[in-house]
Amino acid sequence: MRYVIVRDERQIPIEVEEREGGYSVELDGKLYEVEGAKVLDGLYSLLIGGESFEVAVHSPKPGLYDVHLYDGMRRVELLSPLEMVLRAEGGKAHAHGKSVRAPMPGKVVKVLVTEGQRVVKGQGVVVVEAMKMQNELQAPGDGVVKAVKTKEGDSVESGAELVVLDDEA
Amino acid sequence: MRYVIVRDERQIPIEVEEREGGYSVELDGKLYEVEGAKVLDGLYSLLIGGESFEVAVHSPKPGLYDVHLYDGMRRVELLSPLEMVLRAEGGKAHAHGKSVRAPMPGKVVKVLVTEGQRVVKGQGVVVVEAMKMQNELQAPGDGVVKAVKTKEGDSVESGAELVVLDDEA
Amino acid sequence: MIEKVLIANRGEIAVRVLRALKDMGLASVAVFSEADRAARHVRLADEAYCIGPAPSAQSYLRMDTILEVALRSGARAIHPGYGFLSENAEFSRKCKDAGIIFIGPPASAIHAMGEKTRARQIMAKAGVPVIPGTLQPLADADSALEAAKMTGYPVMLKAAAGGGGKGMRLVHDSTALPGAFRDASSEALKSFGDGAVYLERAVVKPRHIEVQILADAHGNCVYLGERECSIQRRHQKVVEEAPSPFVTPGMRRMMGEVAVQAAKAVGYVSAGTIEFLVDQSGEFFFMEMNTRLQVEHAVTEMVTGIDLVREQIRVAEGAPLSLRQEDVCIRGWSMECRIYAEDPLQNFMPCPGRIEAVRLPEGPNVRVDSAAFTRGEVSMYYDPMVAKVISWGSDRDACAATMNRALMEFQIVGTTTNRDFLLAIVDHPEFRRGNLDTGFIERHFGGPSMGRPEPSVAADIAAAIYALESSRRVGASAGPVHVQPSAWRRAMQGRG
Amino acid sequence: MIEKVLIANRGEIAVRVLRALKDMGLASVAVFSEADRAARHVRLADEAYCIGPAPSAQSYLRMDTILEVALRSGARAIHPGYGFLSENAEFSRKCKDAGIIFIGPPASAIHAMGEKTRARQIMAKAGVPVIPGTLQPLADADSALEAAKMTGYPVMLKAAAGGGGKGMRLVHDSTALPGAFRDASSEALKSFGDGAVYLERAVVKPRHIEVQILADAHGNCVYLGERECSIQRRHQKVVEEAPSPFVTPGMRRMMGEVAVQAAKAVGYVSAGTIEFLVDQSGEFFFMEMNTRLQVEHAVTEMVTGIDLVREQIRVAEGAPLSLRQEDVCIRGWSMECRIYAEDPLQNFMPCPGRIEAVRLPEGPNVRVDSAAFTRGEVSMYYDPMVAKVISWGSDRDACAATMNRALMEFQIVGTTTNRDFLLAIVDHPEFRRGNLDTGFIERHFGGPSMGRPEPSVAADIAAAIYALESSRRVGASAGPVHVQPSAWRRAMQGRG
Repeated sequence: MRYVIVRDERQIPIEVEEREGGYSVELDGKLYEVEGAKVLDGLYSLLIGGESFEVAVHSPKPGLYDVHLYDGMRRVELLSPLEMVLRAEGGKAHAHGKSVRAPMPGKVVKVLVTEGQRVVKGQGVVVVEAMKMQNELQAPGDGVVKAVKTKEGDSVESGAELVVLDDEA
Repeated sequence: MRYVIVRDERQIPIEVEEREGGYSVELDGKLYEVEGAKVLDGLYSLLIGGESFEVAVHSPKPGLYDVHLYDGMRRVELLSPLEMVLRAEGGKAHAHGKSVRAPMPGKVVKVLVTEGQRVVKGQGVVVVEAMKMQNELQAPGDGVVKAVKTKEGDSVESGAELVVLDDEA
Repeated sequence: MIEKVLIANRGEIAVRVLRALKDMGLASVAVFSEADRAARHVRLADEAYCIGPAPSAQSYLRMDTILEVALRSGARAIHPGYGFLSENAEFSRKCKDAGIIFIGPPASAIHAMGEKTRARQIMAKAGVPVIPGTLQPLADADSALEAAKMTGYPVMLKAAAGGGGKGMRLVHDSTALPGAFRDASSEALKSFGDGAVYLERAVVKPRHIEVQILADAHGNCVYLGERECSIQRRHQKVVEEAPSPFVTPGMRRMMGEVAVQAAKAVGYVSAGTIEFLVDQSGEFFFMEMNTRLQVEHAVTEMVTGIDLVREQIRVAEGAPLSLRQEDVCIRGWSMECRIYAEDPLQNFMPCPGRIEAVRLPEGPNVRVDSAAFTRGEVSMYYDPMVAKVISWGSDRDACAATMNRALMEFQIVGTTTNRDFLLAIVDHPEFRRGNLDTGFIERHFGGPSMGRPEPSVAADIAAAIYALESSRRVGASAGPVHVQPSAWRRAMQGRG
Repeated sequence: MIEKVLIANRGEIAVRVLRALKDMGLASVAVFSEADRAARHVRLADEAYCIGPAPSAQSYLRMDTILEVALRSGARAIHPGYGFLSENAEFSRKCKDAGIIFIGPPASAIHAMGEKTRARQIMAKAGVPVIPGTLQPLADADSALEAAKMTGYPVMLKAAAGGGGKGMRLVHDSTALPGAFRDASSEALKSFGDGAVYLERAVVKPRHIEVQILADAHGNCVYLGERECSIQRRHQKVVEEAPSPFVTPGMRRMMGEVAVQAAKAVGYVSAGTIEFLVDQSGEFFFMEMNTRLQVEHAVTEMVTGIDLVREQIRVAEGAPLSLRQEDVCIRGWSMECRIYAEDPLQNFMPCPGRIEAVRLPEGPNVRVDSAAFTRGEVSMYYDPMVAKVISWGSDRDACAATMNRALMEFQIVGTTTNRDFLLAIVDHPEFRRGNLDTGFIERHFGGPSMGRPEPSVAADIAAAIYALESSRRVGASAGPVHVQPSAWRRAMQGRG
């Protein structure tokens, strides 16, 4: 099965084939023989050239995989050919209008931008309070504020769209 | 739903009805209001009149439930009406012929009885070795050895019938 | 004699207190909000009662409801843990009035230490060194400028009623002071309903070092050594250790004796902590006293062998301390890392939600105090701390190495945690050298967020294998799916 | 300098050694049989290689295969754990020949202590008290009768090559001796391929107390206090503790010095244990020396703060001991319970099979060394011990109470364990009083099996609820299914 790993704007091809005792994996042109054992759902023991890895994998959403290794968690964006297509279409829309969404349920304590305002990537646009902590949501990229869909004091659900940005055409 | 708990030859009726926030349980004529919360499959938090119980339940085979409490594990034999019927039929056969089976895979190191021999409940009939330990299998009740289906040196699977006993009619 | 104790708390501290009760053979009563019906502390207790909806104000802060449960269940005493009602003088008083033992200091001591400027006045009178500054809340920006002239810059503005860094401002010169004063005051008003702000000299590159004390109702008071708590983020402790790599035996005795002096000045009883700000020369100043058990109390237990909760309960019964100062001896080293459900890659945003799986570290010299469990919720209503990982070693290096091992074994799947951030701190050469101050994290992990980890071939491969499996719907099966009879032969290849 | 170590073992001890390596910053190589592909020690190691099929003789006992893996992976040293190759002089020698450091004593010391009668001769010469008996294997039943006249009854027949109780017989009078001799000899032949049997005076109501020693290659040797191991079933240790409630400081010093004497008599290096049989008067006799790490080494670590595996590795590198005798101090008390997959209600029958779920105890003063995991297998090919639960307390009562708490929290679902049996032992009044001897279990838990537990209303109700749920096929859903908004109101009822 062929997949693509998306990392830093790059697309890295990865192909995995099951074989007796494990998998043959070709990653970015390099071949790996992997002895794999499943401990339980999402928990694997991998032996790659004798090196031992315990990996716990969880997919928070399609195409995203949180891979927990002893030395740290890696968030891997890995897409099947089908997901690539969907992503490409979604991508267009996305490219023409980024929006800032609430990453968790909470209360809007401050709106830092107004419609028409120019913002740069990483600039704070809204401050949301949850779990007794204030968190500044930042602009995903440069652009102009197209719409502000919230106000101070609002209680917002996770994923709620708060501010809509427009790329500078 | 009505069940019967079989304990020491006794049959204890137990009826459980789900209700908002938990269950109403009538056990042996006594009524219990139970606040129940499921933590995950087989793991429950029960509040019975304010008393808190954490219980892990596992069913090794139909009608048998291993219930793990902090203070110890209880093996509860609990049957639905259907299972009662099945058991009743099986029971007859059972009553007329007990047999000693291998509780685990292992090697028969000694056969302690011969056909026709009279045995009493708890008497050793076969010694099986597994995990570097020898274990004496005992007669489930008084009776006469009807058939010996194994010999020293045999490797036996879990559940294999080793000795058949006959009740003294 | 106390035979049954109600724990007026939740989370890891409720679990930790429950374990102490079991170790003492005492019966336990838990209280829980509707969000905590399936929580660990509910399941571990002998009895458990729901006291209201999820928001703390409607459950864990409801004094009367909690007292009613205590009376109805026949609990003779209440342990408040930390946070919630633990430093609430009114609750301590209400317990007394209801004939229930509050496992903590008398209301008077809580009150005396509760308001910072008052506390500083009392300490100054008692001869405890305090940071030069105004002992009174400042009337306005001008009086702030006045005071700053006296203390000298840089100065720190602090909310009188505050805590946790809210209403605090560091000011380097007089031009910035008026604006900072207004900000601090309004933030204080917003956070604590009290805009009072005071000012003191800011100690440069300070260490946060605190002393654990234990006092009984008979006038006995001992110190159990110090804890180094300089590793902080936004004034929140992240990594703590005992002893402090900075403190010499002589300094330990001095700080300890001053801490006892401070406790006695307010007629303190039970376990308490005196927090000091320590400058690079070793001069130390009283900051505040926490009149309760600390989150980080475990590191003191690890090096002294003393169970602080057990001592709290004994003392609350009126028993004299079971030990004298000369019985206290420090063995080895201990560290604590606080695991928070927050995302270091996204400005440490809290990550409430469902925990899919938890694996806690085990083995020698590791202790975990936690209330996290597989399929448990990290609720948005409460503190996002999900576990405390505590390590011990015969010396500081061994202790840090064991903490590294423990963090590596620690795993929470489903919600993001700061585990990797903690790992980076513990492995940082400056941390290993013991070069700590409250600016450590900002200096070495500059900026709000932490850098993305290096990609890992194993991780990429694992993701692909997982994706492949999911696409085949084999998710349900469990147990090893691949065991290779030929593997050992393969292992034997190339022996030539 | 050792930088990479191969662990020639499996199960909890392989995991425990792995953790020590991580704590020391050393690389680790695991070996595994096909049955252990998904085992904890494989997953925790930096490298792992399969060395053969499940049966030990084809995997964990294959010296050459293991040495090949060591050489190929570049491991400078091998830690044998306990069991398997740990007391195999030939393997120790083979390692040396291959230029690999065997983390344990020299072959000569293993050899000297390996054969019991030889060991007793050496010890007797060295002035170590031994039980009166034949130092030579007995030719026949008649010479046994001769010898018994000399030692006096009761006498114990023992297999010369034996261990773990195989080939042992207690004989009370001369009439029973000949038959017992034949049984013991044939059992010895069957178990060890050597029918040699010797005889000694049986000590009545003996305690099994052993002394931990640590020796380096420079002639330094210290004792780390004793372990009380009298709680045994079929000569298998079940519960151990340190220190022994029977041993006074004076006796501790005497036993310790004798132990050091014994170790030096065979040029011992590394960690080792001298087992003594102690009679009710306090007189102690050398039984045997275990030239390896013991299963129960953890309780010594808990009270001394010394990591025995770390010391083993340091010493194997040729380093001198990091401590002198006067540095060794015992703090508090520690106990260990061995969790076996066996059914106390069915004559302690081993229970191999799939573990559905594991929950290990946590919190203060509890340590667990285990290789068990959810969905793991208890293999019929290996020892049925699945975990060691270790507790610490400031005194023996506190330690026992914490062990009770830890066992209560310990849970393995799917396969039966002896947990409840251990709980019954730890809670037994005679155990709490410290009245221990090797007959404890037989005396207080007479007969092979243990009594059935009292029925529990909660258990009956839980079974019914589980049955109801299963019948409804809601099994798949997870998380709290019932949370009652009205519960807190209900909790408030009857306040009058």
